[in-house]
Amino acid sequence: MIQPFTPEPIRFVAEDGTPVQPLPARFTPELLRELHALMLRAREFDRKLITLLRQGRTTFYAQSSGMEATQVGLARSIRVGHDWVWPYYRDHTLGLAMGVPMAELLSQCLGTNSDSSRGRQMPHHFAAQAQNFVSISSSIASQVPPAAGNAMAQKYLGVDELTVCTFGDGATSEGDWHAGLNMAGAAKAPAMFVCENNQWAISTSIREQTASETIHIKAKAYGMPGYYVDGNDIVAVMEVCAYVADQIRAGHGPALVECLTYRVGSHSNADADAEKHYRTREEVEEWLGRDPITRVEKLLEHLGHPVSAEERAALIAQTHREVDEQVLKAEATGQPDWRIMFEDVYADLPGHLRDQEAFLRAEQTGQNGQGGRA
Amino acid sequence: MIQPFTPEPIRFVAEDGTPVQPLPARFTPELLRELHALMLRAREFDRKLITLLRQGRTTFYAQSSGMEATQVGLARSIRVGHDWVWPYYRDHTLGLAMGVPMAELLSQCLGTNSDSSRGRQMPHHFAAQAQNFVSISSSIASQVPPAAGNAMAQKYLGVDELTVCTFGDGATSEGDWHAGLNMAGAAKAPAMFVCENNQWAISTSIREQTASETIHIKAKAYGMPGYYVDGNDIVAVMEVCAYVADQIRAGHGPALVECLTYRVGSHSNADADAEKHYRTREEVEEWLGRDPITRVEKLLEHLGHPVSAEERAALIAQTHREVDEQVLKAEATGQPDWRIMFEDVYADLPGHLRDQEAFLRAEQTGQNGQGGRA
Amino acid sequence: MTATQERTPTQGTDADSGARTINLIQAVTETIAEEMERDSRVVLFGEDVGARGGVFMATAGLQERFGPRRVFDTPLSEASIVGAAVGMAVRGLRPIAEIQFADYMGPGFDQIISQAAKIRYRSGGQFTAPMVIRTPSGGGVKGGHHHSQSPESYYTHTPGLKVVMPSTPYDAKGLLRSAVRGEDPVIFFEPKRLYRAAKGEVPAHDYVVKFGEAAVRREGTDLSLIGYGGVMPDLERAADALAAEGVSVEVIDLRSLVPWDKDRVLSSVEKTGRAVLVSEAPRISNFMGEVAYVIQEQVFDSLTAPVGQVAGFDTPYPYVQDKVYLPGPNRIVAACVRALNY
Amino acid sequence: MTATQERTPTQGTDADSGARTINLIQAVTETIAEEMERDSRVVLFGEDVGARGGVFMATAGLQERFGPRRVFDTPLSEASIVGAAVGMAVRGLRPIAEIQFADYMGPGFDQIISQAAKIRYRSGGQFTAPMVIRTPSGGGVKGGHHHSQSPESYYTHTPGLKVVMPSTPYDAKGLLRSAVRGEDPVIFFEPKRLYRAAKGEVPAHDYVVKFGEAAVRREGTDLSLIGYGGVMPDLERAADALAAEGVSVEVIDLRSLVPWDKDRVLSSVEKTGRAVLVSEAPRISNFMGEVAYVIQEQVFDSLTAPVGQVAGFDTPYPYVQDKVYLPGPNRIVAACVRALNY
Ligand SMILES: Cc1ncc(C[n+]2csc(CCOP(=O)(O)OP(=O)(O)O)c2C)c(N)n1
Ligand SMILES: Cc1ncc(C[n+]2csc(CCOP(=O)(O)OP(=O)(O)O)c2C)c(N)n1
Ligand SMILES: [Mg+2]
Ligand SMILES: [Mg+2]
Repeated sequence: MIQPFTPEPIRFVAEDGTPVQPLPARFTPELLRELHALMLRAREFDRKLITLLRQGRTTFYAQSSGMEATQVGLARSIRVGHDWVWPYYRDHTLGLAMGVPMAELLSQCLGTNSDSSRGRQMPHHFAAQAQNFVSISSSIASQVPPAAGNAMAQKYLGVDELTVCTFGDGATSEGDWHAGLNMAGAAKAPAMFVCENNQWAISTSIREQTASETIHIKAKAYGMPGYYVDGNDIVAVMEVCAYVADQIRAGHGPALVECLTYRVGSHSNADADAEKHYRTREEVEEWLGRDPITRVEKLLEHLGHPVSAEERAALIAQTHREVDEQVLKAEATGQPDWRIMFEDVYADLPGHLRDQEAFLRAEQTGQNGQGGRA
Repeated sequence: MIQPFTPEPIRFVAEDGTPVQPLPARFTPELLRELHALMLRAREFDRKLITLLRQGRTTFYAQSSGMEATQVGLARSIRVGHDWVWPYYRDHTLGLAMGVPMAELLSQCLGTNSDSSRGRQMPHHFAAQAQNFVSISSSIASQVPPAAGNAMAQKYLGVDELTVCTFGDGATSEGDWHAGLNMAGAAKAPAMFVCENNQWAISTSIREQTASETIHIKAKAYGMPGYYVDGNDIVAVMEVCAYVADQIRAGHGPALVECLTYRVGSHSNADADAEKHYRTREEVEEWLGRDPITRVEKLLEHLGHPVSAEERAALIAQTHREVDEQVLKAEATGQPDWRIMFEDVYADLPGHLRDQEAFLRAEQTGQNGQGGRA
Repeated sequence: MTATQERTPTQGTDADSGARTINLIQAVTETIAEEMERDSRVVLFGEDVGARGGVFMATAGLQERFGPRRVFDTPLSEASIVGAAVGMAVRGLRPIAEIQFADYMGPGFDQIISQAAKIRYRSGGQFTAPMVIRTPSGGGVKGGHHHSQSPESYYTHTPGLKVVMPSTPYDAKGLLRSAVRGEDPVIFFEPKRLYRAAKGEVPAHDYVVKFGEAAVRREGTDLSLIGYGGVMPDLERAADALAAEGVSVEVIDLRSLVPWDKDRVLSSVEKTGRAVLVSEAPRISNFMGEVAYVIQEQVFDSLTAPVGQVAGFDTPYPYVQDKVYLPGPNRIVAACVRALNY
Repeated sequence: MTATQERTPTQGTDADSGARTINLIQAVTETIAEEMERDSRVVLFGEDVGARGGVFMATAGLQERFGPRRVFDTPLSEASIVGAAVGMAVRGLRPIAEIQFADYMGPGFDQIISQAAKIRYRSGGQFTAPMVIRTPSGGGVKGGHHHSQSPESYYTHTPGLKVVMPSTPYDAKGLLRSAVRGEDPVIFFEPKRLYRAAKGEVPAHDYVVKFGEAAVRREGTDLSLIGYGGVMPDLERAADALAAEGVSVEVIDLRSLVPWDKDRVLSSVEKTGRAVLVSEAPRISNFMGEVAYVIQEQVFDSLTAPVGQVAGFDTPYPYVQDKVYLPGPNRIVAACVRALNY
């Protein structure tokens, strides 16, 4: 039985890959291999993006390496395209595992014409209508009150959906985070709030972030259950999230799930050199030793269905190929031009924007005597 | 021993005036009579202000009738003029009990020249430098982060002070409330957060406000102790607040105290007729039956030191006289004129305000050919 | 309904069988009710809008009529209110959210500027937030700074938001209908001192006032007097006073700030050669700065005097001097006289 | 130090023995250090300003130097940061609070406008909030809308706040000193794209740049080109281009927005007869609207052309079109040419 407010994170598989409680039947070797492939694909996507950054083909990236069990586990616990997701900027693994096409993610990162967000957001802030994966805002925790509203709408409409809202540990300090959880609680809305507690907010440790012992305990403030999960154990993440999703669908109101994990990479490319100032290499190494992908591999080994070195290499190669192909395809669509600045500000184009568009058209096409880019 | 997170509010004196646990020695009949007088004085102040409202001599008032034990108890648990207070708009009883001169409060309510806030704030938003009673802002919960900062400064300065911050139950839903408590918790700042839970925020009941079982439980989210007190029992309020203040001074960090009480009057004069729409007369009657002043009177009776009808009448008459006198005195100072608009915007008077002041001077003194008030 | 009728309802002489005279707050209440009747996606919420009917009674009776599922009180958090509206709108509802006073939009500010205003743009139109934030604003009620401010300029400076402010019951109905039926987030400011003071006829039939169309309240040839919201009755009073002196003032009510009716304003100023802009928000970086800028930029040669402004002072809104802070007819007349004598 | 030296440091020829050439971010870092050295009431905090030294390294080394009591990381909450600064200031400290990007002031907005801006006024001066909020702002770094916006107009529209934005190391030092030593809440915007790009001499001695004094970057007779912050190098480039065509442009850097140097601006425009105002914030209700308004109101008869503006477009700040959104030298030249040919 899954219980809220446990003193220790709920865990099914130990770091050495052995189950610490009976493995639920659905975790067949086939499923575990599928999950493993999703995690590995996301990990390699991370790596490839770093390369694209180095090549100057994109300008920003926030790795989720080390957090794959949390994001893939969550993705596989909801009904994609039916449930709604208000994610945050470190969720590309969640997006990929939910089936957002890699082309979509890459197009957004590259800001090409194939980007459904039209090159308007900084890289890694994608959206995917087909998956009900709502456009990411940089403003930390600003997705939380809207997620509460989304869930309230679902309840109002009487539909059998739920709303997932993800965020980091740092996000829990924002007023909007509180506002959103309290609103969802009071409205008994079908929302699942998932904290991807990677223990750092850029250089601020969870200890400096809050005096609260844990994140999940904060659920008490909103009259909702708080679950504490080993976020590097994909079995635990899926068991808890699936259970919580069921509870929410059964009308028991919102819940908070804390997935304890770790960001093994840098906060973002902008942070790469700064890390040494705020955390020790030992700490990173310790968590590298708790790698969620390795854990599934060990579990599969333990179950007698190891992933062979060749299989692994093939998966990696496939992802690399996929990224390379999609990057070329995306880049071939070119970059959106100045016109995209005026579209989608409103549903219509009010007079002042018509004027400004005309001004810019003249400038960009050299009709105002100046021409060229400013 | 005072404990945090009790399932029931901490209580020393039952509604019928009999102690439910041994009365601490300091609660001599003398002290209890003094407290009784402070409570009664505040209650009558409330009554008189309603009269002033009816007479059109002031425009806004928020009664604290029914909440006197909480506010007087708190006032008597801190070191006035040494500790700092960031209050909210329903705290005139707190102010009075802290020794803010009634003249000050009345001047502010009337917006006269004797108002140290210079007639700039709506009535009942006073400030008192001598008591470190910081100017009240209408914006709900906006005092909470500054209170955290005030306490952080005290810690930084190494002074033996603490910061008290008060607010209603409704205020706990605001993002700023969360921001302030979390900051204070993380900084281990000497702050005492006191919720005057009167169970309504205008017409919104505590049940609609939050799904949290209680307010004090929210302290868990900030790693601080949360105390649950019968806010209509002045002995309990003083015992808990004094204990908590000691703990904070001893360096144990901030705490949250929830005083469970009730607003027996209307939210404000603007709300007087609307009450019937949102709460039942029975509920109000029930709480009128739990009156905190009556409870002290019954306790004094129980202790063999009853307050006689004459004494009571004399106290009331004295307050009425005091209010009447101070109102006349305040009104005699006149109303601040247009000049106060430009002072205290900044420490200096920048050019644009010098221009605007000159413009208004000309207008108000008829020098621009138009004259008179617009 | 012709454009003229739409723009000058108070002058209309055509008989509308069902026309009634109501005040501005009634216009708000009944329009919400009509829109809720028309469209089950419309929901209404905010602090104390339910049983209490709002602190100004703008939503009185609506919870009784539509039930607590569609009309409900929220926790005391403007970020929750605005944010919930965004999420509901994204999921297909048409939320009308009340912020109890415009002065209390502050805690919801980031939700307004980061979520409501940008979600359509940042997602390439994949997700949108058609929603209305209604809120009483402006001074004159002796409420001190937190019940008197006019923060509309903040929101007009935020691309992605539409911002309107009626000064008549007719416009309140017409603009609110446009707001609820539109596809964009709208900040709908209600000038609180006109809630009961502004009375006027409203037709029985369904009509809208389109955003971006100003109303010419009276035609004139000597000066264009332009305002919006709570100051409008003072513009009329000033125009009356000047008419008594033989000055013909054209009075324009912008009604809609983003977008605003540049064409009508410019053609008026081209005709009169003089413009005085009136608002009660602090002067620096206020919305009228933009109107003044565009006027002098576009019809510079028609101007016979600099564009004038009467605005709030650059001080917090005071309590005792409530009335002095506000532009009143005298101050407006003085500004007009300065322009006329230039 | 004479007023001229203070105003035109880059042109100064007087030998300051200890003068050094540094960039804008160095100016910020060392001034904070100097002020902390000078006054133990000065504390520095914000997100990641401690061990990390800030995401732009503006506070690098300061925690090491002054210890975690005086330089510390806060929880991720701008309301906490601003609010804590208010409370500290009230209790006697001189807080310098960093908001990581100006785009993230939103969650702290109510603390800024309701507490910092009003506490002196509402308390009759009994309680005051002398504090500095430092924050990087402006575009040009391909950061999309949440790392590129220029929200200064919101704060200039908020009485009670002082608002400044340097564009040179000299001004960064001088203005930051004034800010820390002043008695009012100051929003100190740092144009992030100039952090390393803007290099210049700073004297070794202690000096301040007073608020409300603009700097004439170059004198000219044909047109007054007025800006502040990140656009200043583009103004200089535009002036160079025009100089090559024989046009004499006077370039003014406002430096301080509230208060702003009306006298210097007006006397310049009286001389040149033409003004072009440049900023990168969206146009509607931006701060330059006030400057334009005052110019045309006060020196109308000196104007030989309408006041011109180059500003940001009224759209959210885009990512791919980052550079096109911003006013650049070409767009500025075009606006000047329009004014010159009027
Ligand atoms: C409102 C706001 N303030 C500050 C930032 C700058 N910022 C970007 S990421 C980040 C840390 C977030 O930490 P956390 O929530 O734990 O997520 P993680 O990056 O660790 O996944 C900060 C402070 C922001 N994006 N939004
Ligand atoms: C930010 C903000 N939002 C809304 C209001 C309007 N308002 C004034 S009092 C009040 C209810 C406050 O309830 P509570 O905090 O429980 O205090 P009480 O009045 O019950 O003592 C509201 C919503 C406000 N003053 N500030
Ligand atoms: Mg984190
Ligand atoms: Mg209450």
